[in-house]
Amino acid sequence: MNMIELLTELAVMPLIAFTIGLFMVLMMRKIAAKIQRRVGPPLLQPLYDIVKLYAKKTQNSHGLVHDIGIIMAVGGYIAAETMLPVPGMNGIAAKSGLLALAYVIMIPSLGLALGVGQCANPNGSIGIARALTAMLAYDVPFVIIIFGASWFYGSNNLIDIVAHQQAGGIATWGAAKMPVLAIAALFSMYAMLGKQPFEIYVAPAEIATGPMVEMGGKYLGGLFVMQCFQLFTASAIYVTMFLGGGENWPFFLVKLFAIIAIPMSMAFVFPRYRTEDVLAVVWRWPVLLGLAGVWLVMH
Amino acid sequence: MKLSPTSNLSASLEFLLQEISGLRSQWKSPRRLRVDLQAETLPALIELLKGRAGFVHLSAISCVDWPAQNEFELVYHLWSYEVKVLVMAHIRIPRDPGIYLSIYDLYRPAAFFERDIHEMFGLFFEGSPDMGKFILTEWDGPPPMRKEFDGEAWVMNQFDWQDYQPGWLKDIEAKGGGITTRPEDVRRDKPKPWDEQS
Amino acid sequence: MTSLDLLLILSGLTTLAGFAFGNHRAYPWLAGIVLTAQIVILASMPLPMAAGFGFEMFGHPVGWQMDGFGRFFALITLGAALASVAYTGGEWGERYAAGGKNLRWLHGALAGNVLAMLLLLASGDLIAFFIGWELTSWAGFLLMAQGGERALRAAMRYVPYAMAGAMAVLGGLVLSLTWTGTLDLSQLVMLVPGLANWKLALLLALFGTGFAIKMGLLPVHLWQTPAYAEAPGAATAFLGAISSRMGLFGFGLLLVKLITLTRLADLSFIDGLFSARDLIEWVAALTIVLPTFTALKQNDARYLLAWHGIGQSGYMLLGLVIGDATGSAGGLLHVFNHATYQAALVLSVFAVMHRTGTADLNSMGGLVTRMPLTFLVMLLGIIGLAGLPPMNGFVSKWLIYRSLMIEGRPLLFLMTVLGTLGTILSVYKLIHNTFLGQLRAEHEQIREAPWSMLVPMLALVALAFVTGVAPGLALNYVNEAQAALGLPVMAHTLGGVESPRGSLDMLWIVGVLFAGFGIGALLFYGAGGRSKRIHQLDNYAGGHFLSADVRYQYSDHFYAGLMHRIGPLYRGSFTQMEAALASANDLLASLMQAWYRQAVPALTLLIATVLGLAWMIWR
Amino acid sequence: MSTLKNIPVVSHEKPSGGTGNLLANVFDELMAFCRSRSLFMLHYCTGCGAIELPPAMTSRFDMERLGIQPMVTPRQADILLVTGYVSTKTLKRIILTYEQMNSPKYVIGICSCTVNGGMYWQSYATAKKLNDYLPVDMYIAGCMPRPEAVIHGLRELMENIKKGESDNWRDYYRRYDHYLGNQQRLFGENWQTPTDIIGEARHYDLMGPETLGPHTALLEQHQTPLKPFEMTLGLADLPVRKDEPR
Repeated sequence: MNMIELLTELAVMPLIAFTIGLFMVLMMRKIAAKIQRRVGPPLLQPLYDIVKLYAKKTQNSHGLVHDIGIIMAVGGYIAAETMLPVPGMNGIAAKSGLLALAYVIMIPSLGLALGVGQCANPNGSIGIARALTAMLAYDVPFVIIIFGASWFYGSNNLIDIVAHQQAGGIATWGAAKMPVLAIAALFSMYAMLGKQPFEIYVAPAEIATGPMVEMGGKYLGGLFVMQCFQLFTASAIYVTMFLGGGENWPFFLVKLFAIIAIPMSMAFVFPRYRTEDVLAVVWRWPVLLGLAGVWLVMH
Repeated sequence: MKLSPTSNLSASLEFLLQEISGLRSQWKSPRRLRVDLQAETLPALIELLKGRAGFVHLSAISCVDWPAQNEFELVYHLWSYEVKVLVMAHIRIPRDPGIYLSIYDLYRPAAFFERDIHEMFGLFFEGSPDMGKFILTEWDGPPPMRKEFDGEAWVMNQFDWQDYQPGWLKDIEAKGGGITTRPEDVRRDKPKPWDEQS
Repeated sequence: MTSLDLLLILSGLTTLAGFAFGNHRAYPWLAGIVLTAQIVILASMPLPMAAGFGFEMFGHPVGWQMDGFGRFFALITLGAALASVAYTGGEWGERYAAGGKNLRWLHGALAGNVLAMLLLLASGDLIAFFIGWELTSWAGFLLMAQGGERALRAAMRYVPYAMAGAMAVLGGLVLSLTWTGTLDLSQLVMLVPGLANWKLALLLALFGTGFAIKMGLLPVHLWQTPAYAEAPGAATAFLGAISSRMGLFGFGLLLVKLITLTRLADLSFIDGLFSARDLIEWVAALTIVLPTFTALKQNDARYLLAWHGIGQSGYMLLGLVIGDATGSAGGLLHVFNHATYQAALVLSVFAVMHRTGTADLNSMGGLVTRMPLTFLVMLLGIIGLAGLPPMNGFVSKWLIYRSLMIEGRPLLFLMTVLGTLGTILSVYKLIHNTFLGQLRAEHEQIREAPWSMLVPMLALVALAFVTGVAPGLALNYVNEAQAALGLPVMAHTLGGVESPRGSLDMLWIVGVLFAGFGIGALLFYGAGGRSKRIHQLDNYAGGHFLSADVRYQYSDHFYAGLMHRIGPLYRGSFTQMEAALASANDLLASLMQAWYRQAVPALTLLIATVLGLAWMIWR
Repeated sequence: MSTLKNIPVVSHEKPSGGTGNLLANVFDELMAFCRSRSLFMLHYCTGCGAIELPPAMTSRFDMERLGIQPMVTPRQADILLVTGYVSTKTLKRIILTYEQMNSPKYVIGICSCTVNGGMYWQSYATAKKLNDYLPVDMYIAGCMPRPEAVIHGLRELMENIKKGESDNWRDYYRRYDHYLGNQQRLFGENWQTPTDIIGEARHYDLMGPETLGPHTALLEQHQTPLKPFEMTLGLADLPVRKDEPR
């Protein structure tokens, strides 16, 4: 793994993540349309949206921290992508384990929180307060699952985890070995995506899309790019931990899209939980399942 | 033809109304009674109806502008859940001082009705909690619902109009579409309907 | 005259100089130079270094000796003192003196604290340790009491705690003397583990209470928040950074060196199910979570940070007590990391107070355009406090998480992560209501904090960032401390930990992070068009025309949703417990007083005769 | 009274031929294509015509297949649909919302009331010609046009955008004085929105000959200035002079 090869990987992995993320956003909007008996957007619609937003001629900024917030939102995920092993490319997964990845994923949302803070818009501040409460909610089960997984695989290194799972085909998959943890992980990943039932911080009718209230043009474009990365990262982590990671690209892609399709197909039929109910639901079922899974794994 | 009241409750209402002097009542339908009285005796009537006949619901106060007789006509719509009769009390106020007393102490909602009438007709109600601007916050012209205010003339000098390009109209008409009366004929210098009457 | 003597003499001289001419303009430069000299001496001192002087007490030699563990703490103390002196010496000190307060006492107390702590950290035997312990308590009291009327009340509340702690330590000292016959630490290390279980439990209870009070562990933590928050400016930074870590130094000595973790695990209450070690671990874990979520509700920036100081000490004790290489390294490294960003955060809050005159989060907002450097300091400080890359707080917390994972302690792991998430929520509220959001009309003209305050803050935060990117620098000293304590030493590289089961290389992580930010900036400034700065009133408010007199930035009930769920849990049970304790003392005292004052002489005579008769019959 | 067609629209985007510009040309074509294919419609019901928009968005007519999504705040939106009668109170909010939108932005006047007053032409409380106060790109007449008409209008607008003809938003900057004059005529002299249009015109060099005029001068007098807070390092310079105000 000489330096040039590593540098190319660091450049290519975010690009791949972005394109997969684009098609995931497309799939999400198509599923939503099909559920509502609509035709749904054309194939390249997410790309058109992002290009149009970046092609805006006038944009409003509330200050330097507002700009840095968007830069951190996009840059944080670009860094997180390089830590996620994909078939053929491991990036710097060896140097940072599952736990560090969980923390690097928090940086984009905190960068965004700072950026929205400076917009001096009450909708934004309320949205951020709710988003951080939701993060507090879904990170507790997520961390329990990380504990269970790294205890079961005996290592925090994602490459080892993938190798461990691919040793014996589907039988040694994380989901096969730790079914309870896999379900809890699915639940907490669902909450992490911030889609319908857990969408209190982007409540369009209530607080005018919360944090995104003052984001226009390239600011909103940056958040659309971040959404693509977020979808890819959430499903890639789940696949790496429980579905045996990526042996080869087609198989990996099928798993990625299958996992992300589950929450999406359930999302658009739900109304929206209040903030304290998000805490109640996510701290009850996924945490109990997670602790039960961890107990099973450890004994 | 005097429509006779059906239930004995309405009969007792009839007896009750005799206490107010100079009051003419007329049944418009079994449950709708029109009452015409002097402006000074209106509070007494309301107290009477509210106290003795359960008229607890003031549904609206409406105002009619009679420029010819130089008077405002105020109509108080009162409703009783026991007697199940709607009383419409009509009084006449002279236009020029345009002042009458408020019945806010009897019915809380009257504040809004009076404020609305003040804004639209310029009729001032003494004792009403707030006679400020109500709906027309952007309007500082004369009270717009008075008959002598010519809305159309004001519109004519305040706004200007989109001129229709005959070009695109021609090809629509060529395809058989288009409008029957031309917009110019509808608008300018046409006699107002209410002028002929008085 | 060994270098340890030189160290102690120098700090003694600075204390005298502080009391003598602390308000002179040259004093801060002098004190700064001396402190830097002390740091250099200490860093270059070959260990273990015995002090030249010593004396005899009741036939036991009392001497001072600096080892790796003491040096680690001493370096942090000197560093925190240097930052505090530099901060107090500048424009802040001038306004403090102009406000009628005594600057000489402040500088003297600060230097006195350093002297007391050095004596404590270099103690060779239990008597020296007790002398150092008492001096530190009293110097701490002196520093806390100078902040004005509320500070004095908080300091007076600290006195009974401190005295109770001192008596407990003295009791422990006497017991260990009677049981082992010696007070010298090197011999105690051999003899104490051999004692019986109940003796060890009693020693643990006595010493443990004293150290817990100083460190602010859960049941006895109530005194620390008002005392540390109300202290004047840089004194709070010094206290918050290092003063309560002396309790951890004591715990390190007691738990790891004297009683040793294995014997600690044998002291079990419920026959092997719940040992003393589990108890300490759970007290530490609760100390992480409960103060952090109390900090979440605070509306004064100083109190919020003081509560976080208590919360973070839970991490250190938990790391220490887990005892494996990564855990103890994480705990000890967290002492250093916390000192750097806590001091920086407190100094930035006082810089904001210097300009706006208030620390109340409800009456501030939008100061980022007026005090950008102070914002940068607070931003990096809260990233460190929350334990996120690229700051050093992340490395030490990662080590603690990693050790909890290896040791297989899911519930403790859950508590630590809950603490981190709570910290993220409360620090965002801090920076949002101070620097972001709506700028008030009266704050539109204020200026950035003066350089004399900015330089120490930026230096602290730069240190935190550098040790975050290259934790190896700080881990060398941590390894020294581990070796001195007899704990397994953790192998580390410059970037972090290298191990097959999960390694951390901060150089790469931070490098990739900043590369990502670079690409994000490129995408943002390159691909996007030009953007224009707009006024804060040019904002979307549902078609409403905003005006400057409308205030919509408040810190009360900032996390309304969260508080709906966990609000009822805030019952103030510890305050009630403290009040109950206090009233029990009052009752006892009044009874004693009545008996002593012979309020009812006949009654005492009667009781005496009855007892005498009973004794006669019984015998 | 200017007709729609003869408003002098000076557009920069049509440079003459040549290889260097070929690439620029292709780039602009791509931008125009993406702009036409992805329109964010502002979820702001100004009048009665807005009831026709939900059916146009939901399963029967589904605007999303044209790439049109409803967005909640003006910052995120491209099209402002002014539906139904425009009362003077609502017109203030419409102008505020229009100025808060990021350009290139488009205004579609749905219902006849925005064209020439519609059935409220006599009313003292409604603005008659939306075009006086905002540059309007497309009118969809009808006293509430059916969803098919709305979608037809939107398709028409998408075609114009693709061809690059829909640049009326520049007109608001170029002839701001004309629009401000009409607004002041209706709302009085001290009418002011928090958005600094003249500052924006200078910043994005969209100034035209008629941007400044008598009305903008009137605005300068009555305006309470809203200068954005620049991040200042107002540091006390070293060493601190005694006479400096603390």
